[in-house]
Amino acid sequence: MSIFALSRVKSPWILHYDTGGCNGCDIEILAVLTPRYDVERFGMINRGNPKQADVFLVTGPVTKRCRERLINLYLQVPEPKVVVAVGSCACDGGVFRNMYNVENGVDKVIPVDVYVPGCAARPHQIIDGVVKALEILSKKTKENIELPEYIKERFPSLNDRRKVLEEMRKR
Amino acid sequence: MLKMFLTSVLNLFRKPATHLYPFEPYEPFEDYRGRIVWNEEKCTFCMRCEMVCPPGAIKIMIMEDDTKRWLWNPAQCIYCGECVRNCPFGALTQENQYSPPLDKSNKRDWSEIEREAERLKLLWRERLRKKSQAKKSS
Amino acid sequence: MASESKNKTREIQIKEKVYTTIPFGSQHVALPEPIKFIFDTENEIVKEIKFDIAYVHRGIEKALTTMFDFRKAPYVVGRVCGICSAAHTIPCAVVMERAIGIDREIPDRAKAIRMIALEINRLQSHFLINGHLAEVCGYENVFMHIWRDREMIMDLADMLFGNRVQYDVVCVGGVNRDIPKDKERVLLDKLNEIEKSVEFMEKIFTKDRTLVSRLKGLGVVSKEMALEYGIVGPMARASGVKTDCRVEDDWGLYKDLGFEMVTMEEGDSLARCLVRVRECYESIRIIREAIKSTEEGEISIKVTANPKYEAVCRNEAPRGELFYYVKGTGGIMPDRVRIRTPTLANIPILPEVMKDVSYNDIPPLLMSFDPCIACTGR
Amino acid sequence: MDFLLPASLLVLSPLIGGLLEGTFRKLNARMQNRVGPPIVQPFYDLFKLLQKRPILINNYHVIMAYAHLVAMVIALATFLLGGDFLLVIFFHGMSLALLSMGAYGVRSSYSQVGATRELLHILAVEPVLIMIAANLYLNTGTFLLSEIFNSNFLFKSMPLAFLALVAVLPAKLKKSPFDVSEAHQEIIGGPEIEYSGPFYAPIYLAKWLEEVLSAGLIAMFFLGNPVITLIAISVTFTFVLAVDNSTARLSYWDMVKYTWEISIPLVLVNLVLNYVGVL
Repeated sequence: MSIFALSRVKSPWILHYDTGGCNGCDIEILAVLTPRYDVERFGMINRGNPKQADVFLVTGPVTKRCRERLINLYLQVPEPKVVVAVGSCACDGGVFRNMYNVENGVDKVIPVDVYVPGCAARPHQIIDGVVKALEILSKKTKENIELPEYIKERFPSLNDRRKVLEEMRKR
Repeated sequence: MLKMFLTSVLNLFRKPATHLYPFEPYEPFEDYRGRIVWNEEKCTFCMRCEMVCPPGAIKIMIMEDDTKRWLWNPAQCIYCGECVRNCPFGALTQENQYSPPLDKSNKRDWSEIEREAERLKLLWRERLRKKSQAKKSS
Repeated sequence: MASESKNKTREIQIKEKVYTTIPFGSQHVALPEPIKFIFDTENEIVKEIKFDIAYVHRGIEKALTTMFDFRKAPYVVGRVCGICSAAHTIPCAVVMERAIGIDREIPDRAKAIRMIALEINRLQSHFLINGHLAEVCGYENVFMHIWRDREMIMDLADMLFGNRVQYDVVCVGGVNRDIPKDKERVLLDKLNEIEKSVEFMEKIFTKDRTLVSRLKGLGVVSKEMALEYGIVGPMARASGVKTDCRVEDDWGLYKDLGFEMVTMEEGDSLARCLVRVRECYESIRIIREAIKSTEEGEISIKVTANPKYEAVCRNEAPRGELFYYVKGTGGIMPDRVRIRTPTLANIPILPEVMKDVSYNDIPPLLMSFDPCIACTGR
Repeated sequence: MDFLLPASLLVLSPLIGGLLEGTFRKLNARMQNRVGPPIVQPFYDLFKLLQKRPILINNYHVIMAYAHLVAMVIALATFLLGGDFLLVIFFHGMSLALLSMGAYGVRSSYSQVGATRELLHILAVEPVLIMIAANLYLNTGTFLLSEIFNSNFLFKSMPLAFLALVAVLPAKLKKSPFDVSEAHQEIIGGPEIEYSGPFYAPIYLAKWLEEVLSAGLIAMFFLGNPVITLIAISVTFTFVLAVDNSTARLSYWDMVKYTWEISIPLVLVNLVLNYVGVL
């Protein structure tokens, strides 16, 4: 493996967004950074800045108000990127499934690569999930841009989509 | 300030508290609430687990030829163990192993399964009604 | 004409003050939860605050009356908030029992296990927030050390209840999992170690000069203010208001075990922190007493009826008073469920104390309030 | 020969800086009782940043990032090749100023606040460096580093100036208690928040070079025996890291106050003592 391909896997900087879950998984994500689990072994740091992130950890069942913010954050993360849905409610809605203000999971809004089940997801499960996400990340390059369904709906023709991409680049 | 200074300098010579997880195996506690395991032989498809499950992560499909399937969604389960406690025949048990992460290839589309199970259940009820009507008329 | 317009523009210039607007959220490192603040600052001094707490509304109260029967309710409300999950499940179970009319028959052992769950929950929550407070002060090492010790409490919860975050041990009619003798012994052993790390935490928060200089005198809430705004929990106790629902509502055995309230007079961020640290000692003592006072035995009773009365329950969550209201009419689902969370009571005072505070003191001030937005939005 | 060592150090400075940064992170993690990343981690980060899709905000913003790097390289080159010490200070200050100019060029308020704080960093660090330069002139009679490097063990005659340098090192390396311009929990990186991917790489690289420059400044006081020089550098950096791990972040006002109240008087006392002839 060349140094470039290796470095893509070895330095995942994470961005974390809670889309209205119960906080349990968020705290476990924080716990993953602390001495017992210490994911900085893999080069992971919590940058908290979408523009410098590679791995996007999303928790929560996506409430209607968080939806726009989630899409906005997703578009701001530069490729190559992976999205990890952490926790049952981020995967399929969990116990909040079919409540009136939720979207039943992250993959209804943005493309998701890895699902970490568990309520709340254990730190071990999160580490497993991130390791799996890194395998997927090693195959991605900056050319393959995935757009959320929402953007595809709003800009159905290819030309419009190109406009969105240009907008994204300008941003 | 001084205490933390000393602690941090001394920590250089102490063993780190880190558990090197993916390289060192981890064994969860004995009664950790992990995956749900279904024993087909003991199950009578009484649908009690489907009824008590808070998120609706268990679905029982009654196919058109009256064979039954028990489906469980690890990505929606909240691992509360309510189905295990309520199973009258002991067909469900809870392992102490947690679920592995899923990706696009092995994650079920649960909303489709829900819809399908609902449709099959309606058909099943229709069949039951017809059967009982046939019994009555005979 | 010209002079008139000139005057007008001058007037406008005087009226409009130019502030630097700093957004805080809904995604920010200092706070993992989605809450949005907009600070209008001048020279990094906050002048105006707008905030928005409703990013996490999921509609749990509505769902409890339309989607889940009352037996599932404790499992659902545990997911209102992951940090104080046990604090939510207990009053929910109690309020359902009261609505059915069986709350007098709950066995003592079940009450004791509920108390242990709540106190372990409180311990981990207090460790969490104090560690996080150090982190947002830029003191990463203390954060790492406190969270390293917090893992012991998480392990205890993992061992006793089978999960680190969602205990799911409380059900309507009692609890669904007993604590056997050998686990009790491990629990008592671990409590000694936890007590040591609480001592470490107390030493840091009282002795460390940089941390104390950051927190002392920051966001002072006087006793009058606390009473006027009706704030609850450790925040109120840090201002000298004697309020604690553990002794005001009798779902547990707190009165029998001799409960002591921790209060301080200063009312600043440091006092709020220290109240939490000192409550940890009290929690450890209560767990020990609870184990000692009860023997193994009946842990739950059979529930046959549906909720048919109107009932309330108050519980002391790690963040303050948690209030549950249920109105049942004999159906399998209650007619009305209302949850009032502690953070909702504590938020109105935020703009008051945040005014004229430097922006670099905002994250510690906010975290010392211990906001739980998942509770507030539901 | 005189030219070969500084030139090779200059060429190797990204490598040395990366390893230094990696060691910092490892030591930091060990002080926090955890394992931490491998020592080559900064190189992984840099190469990853180069492969990300560029998100351009405006040209000015990006040009300033590269200008920041170039100014830092010039400062380091002047230092290593034995130029004028005042020129080193000038280019070092200029590179920080360029970074904050770039940060002012975007609309993000975190970036703007960070840029203002970055300027305060210059205000805190540069006066002390200039005072040290004056002190050096008093001792060696020149501002030219090539001649200063010939002097043996400067620490003997200016220990207080060295203490002043150690006192401003946290502000220079953006470590706690004076990491106000980065302030990860308040303004999420400050001036560098809007840089992403390949545009963030020059800033990331400049950070390493700044560490090399700081190491050089420390080494300046302990020249003569290479072993003593290395020990001095490592002890000083470990001390700075331990201080980083045992203090909370103070406000930007405190930063300027402490550096001015402690460091500048220290150098002044040293100056006076040198002038009188005690040291």
